[in-house]
Amino acid sequence: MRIDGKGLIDRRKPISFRFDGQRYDGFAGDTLASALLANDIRLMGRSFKYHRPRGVLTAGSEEPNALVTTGLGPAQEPNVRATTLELYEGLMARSQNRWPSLGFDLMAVNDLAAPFLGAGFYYKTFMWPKAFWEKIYEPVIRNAAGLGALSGEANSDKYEKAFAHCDLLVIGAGPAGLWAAMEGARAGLDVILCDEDTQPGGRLNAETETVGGMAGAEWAASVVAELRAMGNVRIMTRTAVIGAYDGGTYGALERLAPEVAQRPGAARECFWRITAGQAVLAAGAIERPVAFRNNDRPGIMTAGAVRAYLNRWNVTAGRNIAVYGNTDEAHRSVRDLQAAGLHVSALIDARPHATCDLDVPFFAGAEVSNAEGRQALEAVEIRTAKGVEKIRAECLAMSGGWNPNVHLTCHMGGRPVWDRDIAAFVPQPGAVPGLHVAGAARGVFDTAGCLADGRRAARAALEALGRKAAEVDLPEAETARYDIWPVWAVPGKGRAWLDFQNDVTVKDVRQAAVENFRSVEHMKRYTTQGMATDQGKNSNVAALAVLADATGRGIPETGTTTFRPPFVPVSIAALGAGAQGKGFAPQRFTTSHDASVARGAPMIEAGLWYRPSYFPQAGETHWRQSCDREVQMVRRAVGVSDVSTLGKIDIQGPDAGAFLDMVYTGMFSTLKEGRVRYGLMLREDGYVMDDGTTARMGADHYVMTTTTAAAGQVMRHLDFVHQCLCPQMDVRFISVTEQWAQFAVAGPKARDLLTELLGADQVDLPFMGCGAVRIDEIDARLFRISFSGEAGYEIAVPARYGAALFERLCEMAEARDGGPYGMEALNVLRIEKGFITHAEIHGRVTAKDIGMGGMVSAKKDCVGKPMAARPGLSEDLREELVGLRPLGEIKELPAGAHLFDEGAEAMAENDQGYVTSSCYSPSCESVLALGFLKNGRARHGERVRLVDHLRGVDTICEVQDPVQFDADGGRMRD
Amino acid sequence: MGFSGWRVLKEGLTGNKGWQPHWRDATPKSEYDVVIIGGGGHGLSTAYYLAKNHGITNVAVLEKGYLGGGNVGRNTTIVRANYFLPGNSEFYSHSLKLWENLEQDLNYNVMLSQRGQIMLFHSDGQRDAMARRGNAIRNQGDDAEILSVGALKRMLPYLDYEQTRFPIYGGLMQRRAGTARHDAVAWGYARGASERGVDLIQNCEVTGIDREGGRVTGVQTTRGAIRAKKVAIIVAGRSSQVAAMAGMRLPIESHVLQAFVTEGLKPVIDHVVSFGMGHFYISQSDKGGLVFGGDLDMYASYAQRGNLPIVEHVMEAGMTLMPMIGKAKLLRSWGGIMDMSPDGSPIIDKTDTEGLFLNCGWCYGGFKAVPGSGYSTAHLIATETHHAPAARYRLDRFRTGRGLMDEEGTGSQHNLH
Amino acid sequence: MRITCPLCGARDRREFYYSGAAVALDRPAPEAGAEVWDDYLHNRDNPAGVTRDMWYHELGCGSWVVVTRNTVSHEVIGTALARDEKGRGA
Amino acid sequence: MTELTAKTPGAGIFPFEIGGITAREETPEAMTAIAPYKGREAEASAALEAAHGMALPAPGRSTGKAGARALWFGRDTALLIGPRVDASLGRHAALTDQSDAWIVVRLEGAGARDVLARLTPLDLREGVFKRGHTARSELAHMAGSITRVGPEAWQIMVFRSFARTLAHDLDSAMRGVAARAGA
Repeated sequence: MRIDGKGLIDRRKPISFRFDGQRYDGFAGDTLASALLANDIRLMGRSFKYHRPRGVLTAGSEEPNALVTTGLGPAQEPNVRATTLELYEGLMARSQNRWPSLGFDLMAVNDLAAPFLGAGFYYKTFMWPKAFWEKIYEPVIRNAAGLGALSGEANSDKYEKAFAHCDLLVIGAGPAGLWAAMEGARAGLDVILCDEDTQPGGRLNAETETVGGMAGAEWAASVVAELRAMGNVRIMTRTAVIGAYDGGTYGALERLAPEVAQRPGAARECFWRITAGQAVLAAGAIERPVAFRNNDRPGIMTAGAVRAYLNRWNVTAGRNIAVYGNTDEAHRSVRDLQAAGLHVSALIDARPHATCDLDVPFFAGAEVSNAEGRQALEAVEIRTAKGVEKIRAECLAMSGGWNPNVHLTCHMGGRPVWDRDIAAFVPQPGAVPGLHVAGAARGVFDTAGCLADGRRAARAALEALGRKAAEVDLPEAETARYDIWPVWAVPGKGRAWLDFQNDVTVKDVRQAAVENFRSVEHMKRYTTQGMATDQGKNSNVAALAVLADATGRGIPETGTTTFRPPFVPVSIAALGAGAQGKGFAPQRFTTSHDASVARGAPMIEAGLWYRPSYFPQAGETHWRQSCDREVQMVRRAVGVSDVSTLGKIDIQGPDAGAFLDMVYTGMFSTLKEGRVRYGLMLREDGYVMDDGTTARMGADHYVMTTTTAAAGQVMRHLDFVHQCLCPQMDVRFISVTEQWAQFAVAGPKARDLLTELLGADQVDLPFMGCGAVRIDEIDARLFRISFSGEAGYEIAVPARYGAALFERLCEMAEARDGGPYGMEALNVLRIEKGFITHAEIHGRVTAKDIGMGGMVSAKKDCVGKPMAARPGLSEDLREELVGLRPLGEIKELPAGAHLFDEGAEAMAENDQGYVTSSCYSPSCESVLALGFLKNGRARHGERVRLVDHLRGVDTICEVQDPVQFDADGGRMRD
Repeated sequence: MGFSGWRVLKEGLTGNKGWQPHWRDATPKSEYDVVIIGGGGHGLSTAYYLAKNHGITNVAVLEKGYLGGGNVGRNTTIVRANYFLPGNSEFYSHSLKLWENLEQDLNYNVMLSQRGQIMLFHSDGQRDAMARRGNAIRNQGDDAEILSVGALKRMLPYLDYEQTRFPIYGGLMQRRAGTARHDAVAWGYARGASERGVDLIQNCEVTGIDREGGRVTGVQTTRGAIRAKKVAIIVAGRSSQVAAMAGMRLPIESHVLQAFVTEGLKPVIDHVVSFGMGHFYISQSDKGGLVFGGDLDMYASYAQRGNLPIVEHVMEAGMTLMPMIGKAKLLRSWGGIMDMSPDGSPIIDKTDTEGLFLNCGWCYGGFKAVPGSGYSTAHLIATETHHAPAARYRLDRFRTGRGLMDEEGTGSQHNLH
Repeated sequence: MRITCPLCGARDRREFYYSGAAVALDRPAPEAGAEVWDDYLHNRDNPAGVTRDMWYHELGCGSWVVVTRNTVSHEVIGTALARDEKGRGA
Repeated sequence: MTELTAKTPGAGIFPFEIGGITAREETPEAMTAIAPYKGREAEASAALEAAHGMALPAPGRSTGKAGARALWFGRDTALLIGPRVDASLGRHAALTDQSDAWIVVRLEGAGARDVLARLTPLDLREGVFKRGHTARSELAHMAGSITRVGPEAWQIMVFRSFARTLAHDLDSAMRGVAARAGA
């Protein structure tokens, strides 16, 4: 019900919205919860397990009951807290976890079965018959559990991430936070002030206090205006700091205002990574409910929430309101309610010594023992020294005292400490380096105290930063002492709720203790207390108190409460912003990309790069046709292929040769200028890391190539070897992968093509020779190397000419019955020649395994050589690289198939090896494969059984030398 | 006292007054035949199988905190047997078979849910490597099958098959893989061991390991000295510290692995899905939370918490693979301490000290190994001989290079497995 | 987490690649023997406390940095360029 | 026969303007990595001074001015942007042509810093990252170089092949910033 009063809503801006299909009206400044209360809706949700009818309990992000689903299709968002959901025109919200309707939920039968569904019941049953778990029990449980639902459709909203840096981060813009920010700003710091609410002020927006002679909310607004004007303060509202991380890094989730989020290009949410020199935690406190029979009835709220709805939003959950508390807060509630013209039917103060100066039925030393009304509160039963009596109330404002928001101080393993005076946990000092806690978050509950504490914390931060504090006078504010009489659970029959959403009652915690789940961690895990969406904000301390009582221990002896990030739940889309679709990893495009696409080539991922799979020609309907043609083209005429993605590293300096000797198994210091040598690189553990060719361009100048896949790893490795193993070496290297566009020109007509391009004298290179050349005045590099087994060259030009050169090379090749070839053909060509890729050097093979043991120079040390000598790598019979050809009926040798002795059963004990690469070779007119076989080099000519269970292949093949085409390599040397 | 549906019914009708503690809290005796250091999943299952398979019940499990408070209580609950290298294949195969009868064996519902796990691949090369793995699994006698993109689309309609950065080429599925309720595994083994006479001692930290003439004689603890004929170190996450008490320096580096759970949601993900290329894997718990994780934070740590770069990377992987989870909200994150070994595979072995046994190096494969690890470790302790399925988990393999099990092929750098 | 690169200053952890304990700097002689090499490559003190490890400023300046850190609190105590540490015969 | 015409990394991708912020490709005549050999920093710096009128930059700094600038480009390396490097430096430093290896983008306009805050973890605050300061850092998951060249002007570089990704990420960040105008 909406009442008169000057709250923070804008009555000139009515807003219409829908809840469960029904249209309602509210005002700008409302939350969904306040607007629903204004429309006399008290039933807002259902609980997790028993599907109990629930109303709103709180007015903040800790709300356990009033969770709704908004949006439709891709925009559907489950588990949105009605208490923090800003009302906007056209908002459509739906209740959750009920069927068929919120008012009539068939799953509520669970509530009747409660005796059988106590804590941990599922560990004790559903075991028979065995097969029923996946088929029956589990599906039933899964469907009953869960709250809201995802739509199953891909997210269609924009989210973003950003970084921010400041000297001082202030978390929370209540009195303590505002004043900490003021002190920091006046001292000249870069300040970021975050608050999860739509407007700064904290409790001041919910209370009827005055600060500095103004209404609290007005004072807060005036401070904010002053801070904004200073220029060195960034005020981030709607921004919840969700985690404290190492090195002064904090995570924060910003919800953009609905009107902003609706603009084109705008994000709904932004996840901030904030780095702060120092920080002040002024996150306030959360009021705790009291556990008594049926304390979960709609209409029962925390007293602070009742005042917030009353003072900030001018709404109430009923005309008749009972107030139950154990501090002076209860009296404050009565005062506010009466001032608003509402009827307070009783003030129940748990403190026996309490007195009352208000005109209200007053019960000191009393307790609320039960609540009546199922879908909405009708009356409360109170127990006093005189006995039990019933009092009419549509709303109960209850307060068990306040729990400081210690959450962030737990994120680095800090353990809150028990403060007997306020019957609550307070932060462990210094729990997070550079984080100073102030105000209610530290157990300071009056406004004057919070202001002073904000100053203290800010000055501690200033001192840590070595900065001088400015002289600023504290404003006048109310002081109050906090006199609490701890009340956790009211004794009596029936179920009293601790964790509202997960339906964990006092009984459950006591039962857990009986079953020996006496450690608080065991109790939580056994009962699921604290695992609901409020992460135990409303229930941890009370549950701990009940456990302490059940186990005859004091609260501090029983344990403590702790919290893990995030402080409030954060959408995966915000944390993963930018990654949807292609954004997950950057894309790298070669200079010939557009030309390849124009020629119809399907582009496939090669690491971050894209490379052409094949170049289809008219009439070719299957990739194999294109691939076979391209292979034959290279073998018979000439092919062109962009090999720019291979890593290229320019290495210079007097010690360049010695350095290469250290990182390669072979000798490079002796390589002649103008020559290229194949190199094998080992990891220090003796296994092959990568391979490639390295060219000596000059006396102190080499150019190394790496595989596309390992380019980054090799650069890191070279830096390691240089900086960490031999820093004395005078050598410099830098990646030139992107400087040069490089193309392979391979085939019998390659030399002819390049002669036309460069002139005969420039092409006149020996096999494995290299040199600088010029094409139309452009400095280029020519290497006579081959990965195809044909007479081949690779020509490199500055990348700006890459696109044009590729086109020209293709034209020149086409004029010779050749053309471009793609990855598929490239793969066939190298398999025919037994050349390896990372399919073979997969991290578990030695140089010896691939038949290159002889390439490990005996004359020198190199990375990996000592460990390659381990008996397991050098002496034992290992799987060695072999070629394979089919003999049986079936002409397939699928990669991934395993090898066995002919006639042996295809089982693990008999495993002899496996296939790594496979193709159809037009040159050999046969399927060919490469693989590893135990003692394979000694078994050329043998018949082995090949089995692929997964694809139903079982055949016989012949073991061969890996090089199955042009064994003597004559074609390369021509 | 047995657990059953009837029992739950009977207790429910009589006010649930008859339930008893699931295990005894014992006070340490002065001497045991076997002392197990570590009351986590592996320690508790070792104690259980010592009692059940070998009749050795004069056993104490010493836990410095609370039972199951280590990695068994902070993982992503995945159970599978899809390793491909000799040594791992037979071990995890055996462990999965034990899982399949665990509830009946323990009379405790650990909610093993064989919902199937799918490992996606994103290139021809990855398909070939996955086929090699799948065939190795089949050679071992376990189930594996290759799923086409078409089959995947029917099974996992919510993956982004059009726009995702690394296109989905298919998946390798193991139908017998799935999830289990992690805490219940520890509690079930604790109950089973306790019922067979094993002493479970919580809040009892080992501060020293006593040795005489190359033989172990007992341990020093915060609750006094305890003599023992045999001692087993089963403290993944603290292996290096405890082993150091016996003068050992292990091939272990401790790393933090974060895991995540969202708010409860109605059923939407029915399998375990692994996106190796993005270091992302996910399943949905019976309570409705999406349970997922990714790669290590990558720096040595005992803090049991991580930092944002990996958090973000995991969420980014989720968004490119299955953008329908965007509006699910991360509820809680936590970190476990991983014993990272130089080949990514564990160690179950004797040590140079007679009577002292070592079980460590589980990297992040520890949870699914709980039954098999306990079974094989109990066998080793009781018989002094290696149990066949775990016979290759030797400590000296790194020195000799014999029988290394580097499934990732990333080499001896501890954090790359 | 922030790591102070001796050349670039304090940077976010995400710019760095981590490779393990700083014993990596002390590569044994090739003929040092199996035990020594096993120790170098595999065995670790792995302290729960202060340790020295290797970080590569991969998205930054390309320096290998030796970081002195606490593995329990994640406090970074000091950093130095690997080549300087090496120079000191570390 | 196709002419060997040059194509810049950003051709057909840049420039674009969103919300008053512009992203424009710059095409210096040459870019050369200068990596002084062991203990030869002083000689290399002197030679650079003599040939091009600027010293080798200290870490995180740049020397010279628009048109001829030397950026600190990482460990032991400076990048000379603009003039073709004088061969005399080759006596003291490894010289490597990088003219074609990078896309160079000038990001300019009020709010440019907010755009960069969406791409890099660098602290670019007014008082911290001043004009002439430069850094190697992450740019939207890519290894990049960022230099402040004016009050609201920044030069950012990533490897040539990343040009489209850079444009995409800039576009998204620029739209996000523009949409907040006045909010």
